[in-house]
Parts: sequence; C-alpha cells; structure tokens
Amino acid sequence: MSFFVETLVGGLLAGVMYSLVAIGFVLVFKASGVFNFAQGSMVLCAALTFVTLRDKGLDFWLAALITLSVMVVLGIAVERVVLRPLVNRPQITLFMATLGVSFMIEGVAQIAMGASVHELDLGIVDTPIEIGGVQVSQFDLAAAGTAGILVIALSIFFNKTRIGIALRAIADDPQAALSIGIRLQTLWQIVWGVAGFVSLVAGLLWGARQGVQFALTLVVLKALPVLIIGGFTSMAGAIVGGLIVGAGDSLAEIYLGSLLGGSVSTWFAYVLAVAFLLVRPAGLFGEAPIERI
Amino acid sequence: MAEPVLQLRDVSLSFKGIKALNALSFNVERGEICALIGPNGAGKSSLLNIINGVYRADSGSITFNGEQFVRIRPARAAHLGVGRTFQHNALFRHLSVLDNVLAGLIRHCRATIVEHAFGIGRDRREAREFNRRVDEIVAFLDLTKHRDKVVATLPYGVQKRVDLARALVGGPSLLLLDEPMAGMNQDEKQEMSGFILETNTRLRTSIVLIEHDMSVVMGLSHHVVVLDYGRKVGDGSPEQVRRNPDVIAAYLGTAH
Amino acid sequence: MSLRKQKRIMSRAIGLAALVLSAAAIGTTASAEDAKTQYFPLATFRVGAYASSGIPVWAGEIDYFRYINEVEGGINGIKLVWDECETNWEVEKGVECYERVKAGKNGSPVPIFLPHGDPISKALTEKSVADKIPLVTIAYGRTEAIDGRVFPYSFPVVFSFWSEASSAVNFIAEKVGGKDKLKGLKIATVYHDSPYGKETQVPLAHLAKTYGFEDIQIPVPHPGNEQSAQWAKIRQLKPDWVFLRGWGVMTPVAIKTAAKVGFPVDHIVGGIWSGSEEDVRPAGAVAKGYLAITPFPAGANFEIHQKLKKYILDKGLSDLKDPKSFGSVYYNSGVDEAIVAVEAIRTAQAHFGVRPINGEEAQWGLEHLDLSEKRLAEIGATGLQQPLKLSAKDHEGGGAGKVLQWDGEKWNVVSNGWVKSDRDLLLPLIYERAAAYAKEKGITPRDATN
Amino acid sequence: MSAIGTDAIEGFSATRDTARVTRDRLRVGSAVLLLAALVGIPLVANDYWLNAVLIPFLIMSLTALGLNLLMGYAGQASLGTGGFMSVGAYATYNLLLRLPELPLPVSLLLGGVISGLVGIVAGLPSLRIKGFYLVASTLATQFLLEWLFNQYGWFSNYSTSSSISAPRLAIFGHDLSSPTGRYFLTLATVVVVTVVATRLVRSQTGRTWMAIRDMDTAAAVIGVPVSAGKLKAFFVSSLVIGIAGALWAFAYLGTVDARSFNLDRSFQVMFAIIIGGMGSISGNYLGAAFMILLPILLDHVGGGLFGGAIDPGQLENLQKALFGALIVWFLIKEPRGLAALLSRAWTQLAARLGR
Repeated sequence: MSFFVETLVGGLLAGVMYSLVAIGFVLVFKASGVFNFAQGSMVLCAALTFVTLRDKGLDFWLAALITLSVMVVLGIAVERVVLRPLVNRPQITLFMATLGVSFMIEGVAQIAMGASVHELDLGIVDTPIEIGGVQVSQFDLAAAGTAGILVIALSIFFNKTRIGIALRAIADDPQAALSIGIRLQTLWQIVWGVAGFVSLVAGLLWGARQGVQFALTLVVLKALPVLIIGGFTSMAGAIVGGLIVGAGDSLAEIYLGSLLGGSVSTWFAYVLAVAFLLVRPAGLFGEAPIERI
Repeated sequence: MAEPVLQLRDVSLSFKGIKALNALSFNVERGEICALIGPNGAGKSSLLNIINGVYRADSGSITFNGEQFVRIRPARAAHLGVGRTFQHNALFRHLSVLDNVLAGLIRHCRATIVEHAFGIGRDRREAREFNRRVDEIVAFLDLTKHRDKVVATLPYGVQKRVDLARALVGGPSLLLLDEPMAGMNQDEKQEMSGFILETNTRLRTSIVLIEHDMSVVMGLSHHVVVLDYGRKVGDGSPEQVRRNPDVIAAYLGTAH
Repeated sequence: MSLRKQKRIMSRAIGLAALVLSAAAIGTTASAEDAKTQYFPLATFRVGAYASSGIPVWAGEIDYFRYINEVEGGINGIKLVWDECETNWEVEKGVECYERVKAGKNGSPVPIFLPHGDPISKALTEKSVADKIPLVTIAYGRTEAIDGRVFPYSFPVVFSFWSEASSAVNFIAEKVGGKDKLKGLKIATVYHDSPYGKETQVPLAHLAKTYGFEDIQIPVPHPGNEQSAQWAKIRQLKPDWVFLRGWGVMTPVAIKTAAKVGFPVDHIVGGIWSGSEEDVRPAGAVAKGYLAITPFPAGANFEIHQKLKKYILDKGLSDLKDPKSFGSVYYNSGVDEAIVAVEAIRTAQAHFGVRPINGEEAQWGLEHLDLSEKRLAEIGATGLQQPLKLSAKDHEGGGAGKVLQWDGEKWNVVSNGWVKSDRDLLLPLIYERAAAYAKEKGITPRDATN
Repeated sequence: MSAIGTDAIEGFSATRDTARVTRDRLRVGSAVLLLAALVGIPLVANDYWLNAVLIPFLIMSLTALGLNLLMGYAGQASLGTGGFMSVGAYATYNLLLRLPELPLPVSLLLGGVISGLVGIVAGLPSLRIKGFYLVASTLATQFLLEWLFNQYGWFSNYSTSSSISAPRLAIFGHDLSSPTGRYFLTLATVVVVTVVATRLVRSQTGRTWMAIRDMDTAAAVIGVPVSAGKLKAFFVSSLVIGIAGALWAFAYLGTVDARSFNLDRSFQVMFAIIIGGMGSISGNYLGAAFMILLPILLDHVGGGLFGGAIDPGQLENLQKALFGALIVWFLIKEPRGLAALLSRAWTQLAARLGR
C-alpha cells in the first residue's frame, strides 16, 4: 500500500512540473490561438542564460533579473517578428512556425552559450523526508509550491487586472477586447512577455532537476497531453491535467509496465488524453462551440 | 388531398436551457412553396437544421415522405431527398463551381475508392453521367460561364446560385432554402425568385423558404408560417397571414 | 499579393539559390592537395541532444591527429587530413555523411569510418561490406560483430556491451569478495529503453544463471527526464547493486532520483555511456561516490597527455574549448579512438607499403593490430588504453574496463586495474548469434585462418 | 469549423485564366522532361547522389504525398506520419521474411495496406474530435507505434537491436540492391503512386475529401459521407505513407529501428507539405526538396565558405538557426507554398510564350 502511495505521490509531484510548462502554453494559446512549440526551447534558453551568467560569477538575483529581461524580450520578439505577420493563418501553420522558431532559438542559444551541460543549484536541499510513512522529495515539494504560487499569481493577474479581463474577453470575441481599450497587439506582447517569465521559472526548476542541457527542450512532449486533458485555454486545466498525467504515468509505468514490458509512459499520457477527448472533445475545462450554419 | 411532404408535430429545441423552438407543428404540402417568416432569433434556421439533422430536437416528431422520425442524421436526410442551401455561405470555397455542384452528387456515387483510383469499373460511366447532370443544372441556373471558376472568387449573388445548384443537382423532393436572397439587390432578387419558381414548377420540388423580404414572400409562396420566439403565431395562405392580427403585432407591423 | 511583390520574392529566392550553388562549387574545388596525405573523415555531432557528450570526443581525436602530424610528421611521414560531417546523431544524416565521404578526397582513400552513434553503425553494417570500409565502433555497435568471419568490416573494438555488463558484474564481485559471493545478490539494471539499452539483457541473464545472482531489468523510456516510478520500484525491490546503462539526460536524472529515494549512490555502477563528467556534473553534489565502468579512464597524467599538453594545448592548437575537459572521460575516448585508428593504419602500412591506406588494407591492418604493453608504452598510453590484439575471429580484442568513482570534482580509478570480462563464457554465445545472423542474411562466414 | 487546413488556407487550386492552355502544355512538357531526367540520372550520378540525396528526396516526396492526401485534401491534420511509416516498414519486413514467395511489389503493397488499416483505427477519433485537439490526439498513435516496435521483438524477428534490415531486394530475379536498382525501385513506386493519387483526388473520392475539408457540416447536409470519407482518407494516406516507410527502411537506409520514424520525422513531413503547398500534388516534391536538399546544401555551402575559419560547432548551430529562419520566412512570405509560387511562375512564363 505504501508503495502505491509513494508511486502516486511521486507521480503527482512530477505532474506539477509538467503543469509548470503547460501554463506557458495556455497563456499564449488563450491570447493568440498559437500553440507555441518553441516553449521548450525558451525553457532551455532561460536555463542556459541563467547558468552562464551564474558561471560568470553574477549574483543569483542579478542573474535572474537579466535572464528575465532576456526572456521577456525574446517572447516579445517572437510575437512581433514571426507571429504578427502570420495573423489569420491556420493554426497548424502557426504551430509549424513556432517549430521553426525553436530551431532558431536552439541554434542561436548554443552559438552564444555553448552546448556543454551545466549543473544548476538553486540551494534547495534534496534529501527525502518522511510524511506519514511516505517518502517525499523536498525538492519536488518546493517545486510544487513554486508552481502553486505561480498559478495563483497569474490567476490574480489575469482575473483582477484590465489586461486579464481583456484576455478572457478575446477568447470569446476579439472586438469585445478592443472595446476595453487595450490594443490586441499590446495584449499579445504582454502575454508573450509573461510566457517568457514562465519559461524562466520552468527552466530554473527543470534545470535544477536534470541539469541544464539540450534535453530540457523535450519537456514539451510531457506538457502536451497535460494540455489536451486540461483544455488549451484553462489555467486550472493545466494544473489538474498535470496531476492526472503525472499520477497516470507513474502508476502505468509500474502496474501496466509490468504487464506490457515497460516504457508505457512514452504513450500512456497521450492515450489517456485521447480517451478524455472522446468524452469531452475540447478537454476537461474547455468548451466546445455550438455549430452554426 | 395527397399526403403532405413534410409534417412537424410538437417539435421543441433548446440550447443550454433556452427554448429555441416550442412545440411547433405544421405541414408542408407536396409541390408547394412554404415560406417561414419571423424576426431574427425566431428559430427559423434552427427549424431547418432540425429537419435535415444538423440539430437534434428535444422532442416531437417529423414525418418526411411518410417516414417518421424524431432525430435524423444529415446524411440520411439527404438520402431521403432533403436538399438545403445555407444562410451564410457554406460552399466549398477552394473548389470550382463544377466541383461544388459535383459534390452534390456524391451521395449517388456507387463506384468504390478502388474504381476511382484506377479509373476502372463504374468510375468512367458515372463520371460522364454526373458531368451531364451537372451541366444541365449549371445551364438551368445560368452558371455556365462561371463553371470552372473557384467559388471564392465569384460575386456573392452568383455564389448563392451555386449553393442552389449544389442542392438541386441531387434531385431532392424537398428543398430547404435559408435566406437565398439575403444581401442581394432588387435585380438579383428578381432573378433568384425566377429560379426558385422555375425549380418549383419545372422540377416539381417542394420548397421551404426563409425570407425577410415580404414582397418576395408574398409573391412566391403558397403557404406562410410565422414564427416568434420559437412559437408559431400564424399559418395559412399569404392573404390569411397578412390579415392575422397576431402576426401583424409580432412581426409585420413592427419590422416593416 | 501584388505582382511586384511576387516578383521580388521570386528573384530573391533565385538569387539565394544561385549564391548557394556558386558557393557549393567553390567549396568542392577549394583545396586540391597532393595525395601523399591520408584522408580521415570524422562523423561528428555538434548540435542536437547529445552534442555535449560529443564535443570533447572530437577534441581528443583531433588533438591526437594534430600531435601525429605536428610532432611525428604523420604516420611514417604520411600526414593525416580530416574534415567533419555533422550527423546530429541521426541515422539519416549519418548515412548521408558516410556516402559523402566514402569515395575519399583528392585521391586519398578512406581507411576507416567512425560512425559515432550506435544506430548509425547498425545502418552502415552492410553498406560498409559492399564499400570495403571498416567501421570502428569503440564501446558501441553490434556485439556479434566481434565475429569477424561474419562481419568482416565491423570492429566493435576494445569493449563491447556484453563485456561491459560482464566487467560490471565482475567489479561487483571484486567489491563483495569474490565471484562466489555473487550468489543471492540482487543486481538491478536500469537501462535506456532502446536497442542500445536492451543489448545487455542476454549476457546478464546468462551471467545471472552462471553466478546465481538475481537479474532485475528496469527500463527507462527515452529521454529519461522523469524516473520517479522506476526508482520507487527500486526502493520496493531493494536491490544490492544497480547497474545504470543510460544515455544523455537519463544518467543525471537517475542519480538525482536515486538520491530522492535514498538509494546509496556508491552502489550504482554506471555503464560506459553513463560514466562521463557530462553525466555526473548536472547531478550536482548527490553524485559524489557514484561509480562507473569505462574503457577510457579519465585523467590528464598519462604520458601521452603530457605530450599533448606540451605540443598541442600549450601552443593553442587544441580543438578543446573548455580546458577543464582535458583528460576527461570523453576527451580520452577520442584519444583512444585516434590511437587505435593510427595504429591500424601503421600496421597496414607495414604490410602494404608506406602510402595512404584504403579501406580494404585498413581492414587487414585492424585484423592484425597488436597493441602490446610495449607498444602502448611507446605511445605513452599505458593505463589509458588496455592491451589489444585483434584477429578475424576476434574484432574486440580487449574486453576490460576500469571502474571510476566520482569525488565531486573528478573521477578516480577504484578498481584493481583493468576489470576483465568473462569473455570465455560469453564468446560461444556471441558466435552463435553471429552464425544465426549469417544464416538469415545468407552470408558465408570467412575462413578464419587467413 | 475546424481551424485546421480549412478556414484560411488559400488557393487550393489556381484560378483559370487565358494562358491556361499554354501553361498546362508547359506543365505536361516539363513533367515529361523531368521524368526523363530522373530516369537518365543514374547514368551520370554517383553513389552519393543516389544514396544520400535522390532516394531520400523521392521517398520524402512520397511520404508528403501521403500526408497531403489526408491533410491538404481531407483537412485532417496528423502528426502520426512517422508511426505509419514504421508500420509499413515493419509490416513489409515481416512479409518479406515470413512469406518469401511473395514478389516484392506485392509485399510492399500489402505492407502499405496493413499501414492503411492501422490508419483507419488511428483515424477513428477524427469522427468526434476536430482541429488542434485532433492533431494532438494523433500523437498518441505516433508514440504508441514507436513503443510497440521497440518493445516487442517479434516485429524485428528478435534481432538483438530491435532493428530490421532489408532482405535481398529483387523483382522477378533482378537484383535491386545496387544504388541504381534501389533508385529505380523508388522512382517507379513514386511515379505509380503519384499517378493513382492524382486520379483519386480528381474523382468523387477526392471531391468528398475536399468537401469535408472546406466545410464539413455543409458536406454532411448535402449527403457527403463525412465519417466514411475521413476514414478513407486516413486509409489511403497511411497506405501511401506505409509504402514510403518501407522504402525508407529498405531502399534508403538498409537497416532501421523505430527511432528513424520518430516525431521529428512526422514534423519533417508536415513541414514539407506546408512549405510545398497543401492540396497540391506538385507541392509534395517541392516541399520534400526543401526539407531534404536545403540542409545538405547549407552544409556544403557552410563547409565550403567557412570551413576552417569558423569553429565547426558554431557553424552547425548557425546552419540550424538559418534553416529555422528560412522555414519561418517561407511560411510568412508564401502562404500557399512553393507550388503556388511555381504555378504563378508558369502562368507568367506561359503568358509570355502565348503572346
């Protein structure tokens, strides 16, 4: 029993890490309908910039601040240079364009900062602690806490501010958002900037977890099923989806893996996501539009 | 008197708790042009969507050519002989006029995918036959000079005619026309009215028509049904409806 | 879109294409030198997920080649020239590179091709036979290719995956006080779930049967950035030792996750591709005490390193960007590969004459390669490279590894010299599998006496 | 409305105009010339051109054609391309291995049919899920198939490395294992499939697909069999992609494992059709050329211009960034793909010639 609980808890905590990446997707998708595959490269870029600055001897907060500005500028630049000229194009074209952007970011980041692996130490102790007989990683708890704070902060930002209201409005009707008095372009830039910030947080936590290296870009593959399950437009969906995927993957790897021969977590989350979609074609928290003809 | 082509009995529909149609009943006689009128949001388009299965009614029954159902799938309705044009442009916009109209014949296609791929069996014969039928309809609706153009490049009025051609080519026994003259000028309306009338008389197709222009409605239709907030407020000949005080109050008096 | 704009785009595209074509033409005619040099193409991966592991390897290789050219004046006077081709560690690009270079350059033939990637080496197995170009795959590639009678042009020299597994078991035996003490132990293999990762399943099962330890196999799906389930299972099964066969990001995540579940890191023995600085550094402090078996012991104090430092690094000729990596596992693996290649060419020259060697001749050279203790001492590679003697029946030759332990800063050798594998036990099995391959492919094995 | 491949992809077929006849003649003429050139190439090309450039280019074109039928014509986007390629490769391998009496073309076709059947199963969610959610759900197919062939040894005849290698390629006793032989096998397959696919898209089946793509609700209302049409598109598309996968494995690489058909491959094929032109047959060849030839060209050029001057690692990263930038640039500048660009060029040329 305690083995089951430990596996479950481990999975849930890993799931929060996926949510962290998924949130970046939700933000951008909600505002501009772009499925930003370059999010993974942005995570890598953030982590790489941060450790490079740290290796040059910069103070933690100064490095974080500089990285933040780099990421915000990067986010805004992507919006401006790539996505604005592509406005009104099919979603799949936008998606593929962000894939092209990810080649650019990866290439340029590695030209500037090299391809070596780095350790990223955030100073969080990682000895396991026992809670009610269940072993839990301190680092994972801290990461989950950070993700929680991030989501709450973003929720407040997007629920209480004018920008947030406009953001929610454009999901329904771009004209309505304009009437609040915020230009769509401004809104997109803000959202891409915030996406840059989210990738910094994700980059730091994932970088601390597995080292700063190219494989950071692969975290998007784990974030995708999270989004499908939670719906592309819901912040709460990203969290719940993350928990479902994390727990599902871990339990499947143990219990289904022993039946099927292992590595089931490469596909389990996706199959689970399709199952969810068949029941709810727009994700758990998404709303399917009424057909009008 | 012959059996009506379409009978609706107590048809209701709601979206998220809001009643769009409320226990609606009326008949469409074989060979008539029946106009559905009423203010925006009265549920006219929703009703057409129920008849050919795009929406599913909450309750009530529909009898079409003697076959009774509550819910029907769009493909089944088409096979039974319900044709349809659309209020907002629903043409296959990247295809030519020819291809759009040919698509209206897909349900009569018997050749399999293998025959299509290799040009064997029924494929060539069917292709010839379909092209002949399309050419007839295209000529009938005076579309011959646009035949090979991509529909998205054509003027709006012509697109509306392509829509009609696509619906007609399959030989429907009932044709549902959702605002076929919306956005047209007077000349174009006249022309379209002519085509509708000719379809009715020459091809003997029963027609249900949604239209806002009262002069068109009164000139074309044999039978008018008036809807208001999902309820029927009038049903009869154009003359009867024109004199009905409820109708005047709900619609005619205010809107026009 | 306006016509003018269209035209502009068209003309730009055409201009770009013209530029590109003319540049390509320049590229092919740029360096026409005499054929008194030995061409040596290098398939490298400097971009993509594994670039960090590759970059020090090429540095070691290129530095050694430069040393041969600059200090020794080439191999018996024949200087080496090389150029690189990027593979991204992908099969398709690897094949493209191979096809690009296989005809040689400016009249100088290709003696040896180093595919640098397990999947690439497998895709090239048959092509290399047709083209008569030996593939040298040190510590990767098809294990059955040890049988040169069936695989004349594949050379998994030094340390095959089967030897890796066996040596790791023998090291554990060394730690617990003898092979008889293996009985009853639980050894869990945590492996990258790929063809590479699965290669040790057969030998480990065989060894488990022979020595009586329990063989547990735990797969980690690619890329391996999340392993909480696998290590929860380890915590449940409580193995005595873990043999970690990772690749890329899988290794640091395994070490970190092991620490999370409280598994002692000094009871994890990493495999060849889980035993570099690039694998442990990202794991941080928790990696201290981690073990790894390798045919390329780390260290910058070997005699050859003194020479490399004096003649190459200090003169600014090194390919190494990060001087910290001098003497690292991967740098040394590059030096190792270069030594084997150079010595094979030297052996071939002794037989065929001092001139650029082609693939068929290099194949002979490889099969007659004898890196004795004496020869290694002359090169200055004593302790870095194990003695190696190849033959048609044995394309591996060595089969031993050293075990390193990470002290938080660097690797230290903790095994008792080279830990030998049970080659006598495994070779019959390998020959059996090679024979089965020959049968499936309709290959008639060569006579081994030549 | 599905937002994929329907709403805003402009210009699936070019507007007809006065220069049409000249243009069409020009097109047919150049297609014949091109084919003659392709047949003649082995006389002049060396192994490198055949093995590393032309064979992969032709197979990539075929794969793109397969995906284009599904995505460009039927409007159903899929990222399961790599998975279907692997089904074709592994199925053909097992047919060649277990039923050696079957001639090679039959095994190839049957391998494709098996892939097509898997495609139908993978296409089932499309009956309920639309748009980007459907794209995401095809990823399940991709990952499941990749796992399957890596996991179960039976598919690779229990080879130690789960990889499969081509048995001898021969048709009626003619050995095809030389580069020229493999090239002609590929070329013949591509030509046959292109001809059949062109017929298909001009038939009522093709019209069914385009109707679903342009306006699925309206299609259903006029009696177009939407569900059956979608599944047929998945079948034909996966069939073509499966054949391409088998060729990729046996005519191109010789030995593959499931990783050759990973998600990156799916992305590569999708790039090829978006850059080449959705809903266009010739776009597949242009897009495949872009995706296969451009990186090789960049590499040669980079090596030629800067070889030795710039650190090779920097150079490789620069090429990668440049390739990404070129992709983005084309997406922005040419929404309808290279096929439309070429079509306009033809029109202009024809106008000049016709004058």
